[in-house]
Amino acid sequence: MLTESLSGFQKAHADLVSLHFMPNYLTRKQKAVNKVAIISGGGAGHEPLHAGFIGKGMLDAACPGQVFTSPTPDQMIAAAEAVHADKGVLLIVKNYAGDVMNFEMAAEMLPFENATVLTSDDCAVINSTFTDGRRGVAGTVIVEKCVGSIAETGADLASCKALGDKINAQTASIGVAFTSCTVPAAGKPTFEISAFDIEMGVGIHGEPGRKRETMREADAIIQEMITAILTDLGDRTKDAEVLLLVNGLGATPLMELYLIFNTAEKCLQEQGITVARSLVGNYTTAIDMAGASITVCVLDQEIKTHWDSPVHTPALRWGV
Amino acid sequence: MLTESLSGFQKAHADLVSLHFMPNYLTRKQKAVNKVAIISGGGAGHEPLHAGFIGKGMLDAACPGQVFTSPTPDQMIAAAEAVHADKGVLLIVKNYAGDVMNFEMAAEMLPFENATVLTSDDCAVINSTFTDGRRGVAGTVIVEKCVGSIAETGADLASCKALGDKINAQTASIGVAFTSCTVPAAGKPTFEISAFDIEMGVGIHGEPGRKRETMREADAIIQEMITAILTDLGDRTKDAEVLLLVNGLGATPLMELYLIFNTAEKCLQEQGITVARSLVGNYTTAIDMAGASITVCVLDQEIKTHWDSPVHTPALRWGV
Amino acid sequence: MILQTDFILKAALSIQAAIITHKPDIEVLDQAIGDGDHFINVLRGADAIVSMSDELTGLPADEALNKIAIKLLSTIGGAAGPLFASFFMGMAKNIKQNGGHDTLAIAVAFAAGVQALIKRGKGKVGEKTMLDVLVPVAHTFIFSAIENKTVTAICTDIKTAAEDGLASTRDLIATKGRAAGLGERSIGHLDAGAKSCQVMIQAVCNLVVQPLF
Amino acid sequence: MILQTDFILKAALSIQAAIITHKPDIEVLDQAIGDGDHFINVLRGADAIVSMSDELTGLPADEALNKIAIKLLSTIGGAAGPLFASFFMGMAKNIKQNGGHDTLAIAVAFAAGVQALIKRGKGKVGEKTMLDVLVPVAHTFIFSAIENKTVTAICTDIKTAAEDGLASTRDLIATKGRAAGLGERSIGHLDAGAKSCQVMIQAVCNLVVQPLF
Ligand SMILES: Nc1ncnc2c1ncn2[C@@H]1O[C@H](COP(=O)(O)OP(=O)(O)O)[C@@H](O)[C@H]1O
Ligand SMILES: Nc1ncnc2c1ncn2[C@@H]1O[C@H](COP(=O)(O)OP(=O)(O)O)[C@@H](O)[C@H]1O
Ligand SMILES: [Mg+2]
Ligand SMILES: [Mg+2]
Ligand SMILES: [Mg+2]
Ligand SMILES: [Mg+2]
Repeated sequence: MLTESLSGFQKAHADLVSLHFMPNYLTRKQKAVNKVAIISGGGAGHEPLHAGFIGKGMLDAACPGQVFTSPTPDQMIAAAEAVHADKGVLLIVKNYAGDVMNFEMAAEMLPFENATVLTSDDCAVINSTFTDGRRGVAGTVIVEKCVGSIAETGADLASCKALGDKINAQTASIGVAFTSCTVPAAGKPTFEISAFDIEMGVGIHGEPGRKRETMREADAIIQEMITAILTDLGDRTKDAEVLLLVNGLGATPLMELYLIFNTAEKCLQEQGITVARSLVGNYTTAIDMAGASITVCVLDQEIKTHWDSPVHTPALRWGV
Repeated sequence: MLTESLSGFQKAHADLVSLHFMPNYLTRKQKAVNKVAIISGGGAGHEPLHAGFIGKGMLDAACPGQVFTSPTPDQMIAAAEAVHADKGVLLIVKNYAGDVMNFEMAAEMLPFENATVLTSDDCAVINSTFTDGRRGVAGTVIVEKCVGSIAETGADLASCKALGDKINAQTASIGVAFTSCTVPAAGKPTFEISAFDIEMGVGIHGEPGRKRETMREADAIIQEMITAILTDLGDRTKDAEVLLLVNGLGATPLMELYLIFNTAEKCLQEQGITVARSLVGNYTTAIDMAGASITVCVLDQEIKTHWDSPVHTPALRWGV
Repeated sequence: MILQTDFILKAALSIQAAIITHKPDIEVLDQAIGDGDHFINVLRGADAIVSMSDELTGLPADEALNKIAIKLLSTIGGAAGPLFASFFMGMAKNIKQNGGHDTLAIAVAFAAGVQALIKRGKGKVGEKTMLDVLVPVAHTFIFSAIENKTVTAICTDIKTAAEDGLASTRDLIATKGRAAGLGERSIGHLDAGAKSCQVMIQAVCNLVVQPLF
Repeated sequence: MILQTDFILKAALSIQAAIITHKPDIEVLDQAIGDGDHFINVLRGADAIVSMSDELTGLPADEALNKIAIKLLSTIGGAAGPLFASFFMGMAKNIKQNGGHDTLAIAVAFAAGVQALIKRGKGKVGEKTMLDVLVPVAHTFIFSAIENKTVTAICTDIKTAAEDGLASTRDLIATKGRAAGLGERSIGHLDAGAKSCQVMIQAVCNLVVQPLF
């Protein structure tokens, strides 16, 4: 099933991407030269993340794993061999034990200069020294877009990594689920949830979040999410301009995402925060989960420039 | 809820669209001049259709109705007044009794030269003189894209209508549902369906289709859908180049849409048909229904030119 | 009996209440062979008329009916909107001509409304739509009025005609409206629009016979 | 007792069968506090080793273990992939040095595998992971071997240690892996990786005591 889905993806975007099997990885159709190669990857089930972001101005390659399962090091190595262009390889990795370990092993084995940006924008789980740290969720799209942009200018590996790390540090996300997702191989929903409950702080693998709550007014839920995000971002948001990303987790109607956007924007405005850039849609999904995540990224001129620059990928395209 | 969702949509795309209330309609931010004004509309619940297609190269205005309910004539009239530019108004209407009657009454009252393209690409329901005819579904997106493109060239009203009618005549779609959609006001699924059944030929309002079937291999289902489409299109598809659109109905993972695309492309190729253009994603949804539709549009040079031309809307963007 | 705006407003309240009472019956039918919005559409219409009360009070009946038509046209949407709006427009036009000063005149105006609705929807009896209720009701209304029956008897006749018309939709194959796509699968279900019309007609008849206010 | 590739292949078959038998137990745990893929990941690994049978037959044990490690690394993915791969690499390296020619040597090689796994995952006992089974099993294996117990007694000790280690995960708060995000909500559930390790260890012990083939 994964194989066929990848084939369909490649065929539908044959002008943009090439697909390689065994090990599985996807690259830009036209190999880029004279730039840091940007590679990401992760379990399947989050589409369009990551393969949907391959193309000019964003990724050079992506490594898809099994559903909800990190890809394996041989995939990253093969992808890096295919796309590296003598300026080093930057790996963008969502912070999950599995992804981190597999990319780490790949990095250890890579015969090229390389660096890693770990994304950890999910503020649902209060950070603590006892854990692996926060999870990487939809904020990863912003990191991939902007790092992809700076790489396109010929920036060196350190600058690419620095921008990625900076964006990750000033980006926070939180998700909420109304239904579970169903891992195809398991065939039954990952968690049970009544129609009257929500899972606040759900992860993009359907991992339970910070708490199970009774369904309330949408506005109250969104306000709670924005509060969590702003608490997390702290002083950075004072009088700030931000990018507001409302991301569908799979089964949420676009109508509802816009409704969430509307309320979230209002909540931010009430705090004196200006939504200067926005993105609404399904960009980091959890198979067929009904729910959404809200991501706020604090902007500065550098991030704005790289967000606005042309991008031409299957799932994100502008300026070209 | 509709109001807030529309506000959120407008705010998220403030660079592209303006929103007007009472009556509700949306227009391009920058009024276009010297072209036929292209207006569409329909019930909410099919997002991004139609408001997501407002912008350069596509629609001038869209009129959103209540969920699954046609908009009302006052909306079309106000929208037409806002966007007409002395070259007439073309209404693109999906063929449903409600939409047809409301747009018809608007057309009767419009003080401008106007014409209507009725889309009726759904081949699930065998056409017969006893019915209102076929329904308009995802093929509408192709009509809106290409008619929007020709209008941008300064073509007159008759030419715009002619292209729309031509595309509609050589486009066929069919949908399949695995779960029902839930109209928010009703709060419960429109139809009951077991996990082992599919609804073949479902409409985008969750109307039952041609038959309820037991779930089979995905490949067999897709083959049946392609056969229905090709039977409907008849001789036109011989050695043809086509646009293949795989459209999600709301809750279908992108992964699955690409899987469907892969199989559908194979089925077409086996019939000597070349997929020269493709589109995969959620473009004409049915709220939160799990399912997908397949649309095949037979291409010629004119349609290809207008499909490829630059478009800049919230939901479809390329070349700009 | 004379048709007066005061009565129209009372009828709107009765209709609104009846629609709410019959929500489960109506909703489930449009879900079964339509798209599930018919109940909400009709209720939105009834609410709109009720909310016009101040604006309509004191107007001649034909003007009130016309204002209602225009309001419904911009409020209901869907198939029901233009159909009901056309009904009230047709009825208003006829009342304006004939005055609506006796039961037969009212019956004829009702029939004129149904005729306008038929014209808008290009429909006919037997297609499993609201026409399967409205057309026999219009006939019965006129026949019973011609026979000079009492208002109570006329209302009884009308209610029976509406119920029979509604029942007739069960075994029909839909050939108009959204259910037409289903072909034979539409058999066995009542039509949602027919049901809402029957409910509304019954409510108005009950009001005539046994005024609540 | 000497570790031979022939035994490794038989163990792989036993593990594969046991994993399938315990599918319901394992799957439900990763669904409860993880993401539901652990069963499928472990089974994919077991299948991969079984399918290497021809390729491995006749190789020295350390080479076989190394090939298995590399295969698992590119087959399993997720957290389990690098962890199990590291285990087999560590074990292979140790066997290469000490030969694996007696029970204590095998126990030490097992411990070396666990050590490599710990290094890769930066984990420790008490974090509600597979380490809560693997570490006590490694200790028990070595202690029982030092005491010169019979193979049967060693296996009994190991199985008990694995069961106790698994049981200990129930009341722990997860601080490593995906379940760490849940904080206190992870209490009350066994860890999926601990469960799959216990199942695999039990299967291998049973094979040693009562060979099926
Ligand atoms: N052409 C028509 N003529 C008469 N009645 C019609 C026609 N088309 C639809 N109807 C009626 O309208 C009802 C559906 O109304 P509604 O659900 O409000 O609109 P929609 O079908 O657009 O969702 C049907 O049950 C049927 O009675
Ligand atoms: N750092 C770690 N050290 C040891 N074991 C770990 C670590 N992280 C995760 N695990 C184990 O891995 C198991 C989950 O594996 P799996 O479901 O295959 O991967 P993923 O968590 O990526 O979905 C957990 O139940 C836990 O036992
Ligand atoms: Mg996983
Ligand atoms: Mg409707
Ligand atoms: Mg309806
Ligand atoms: Mg897991």
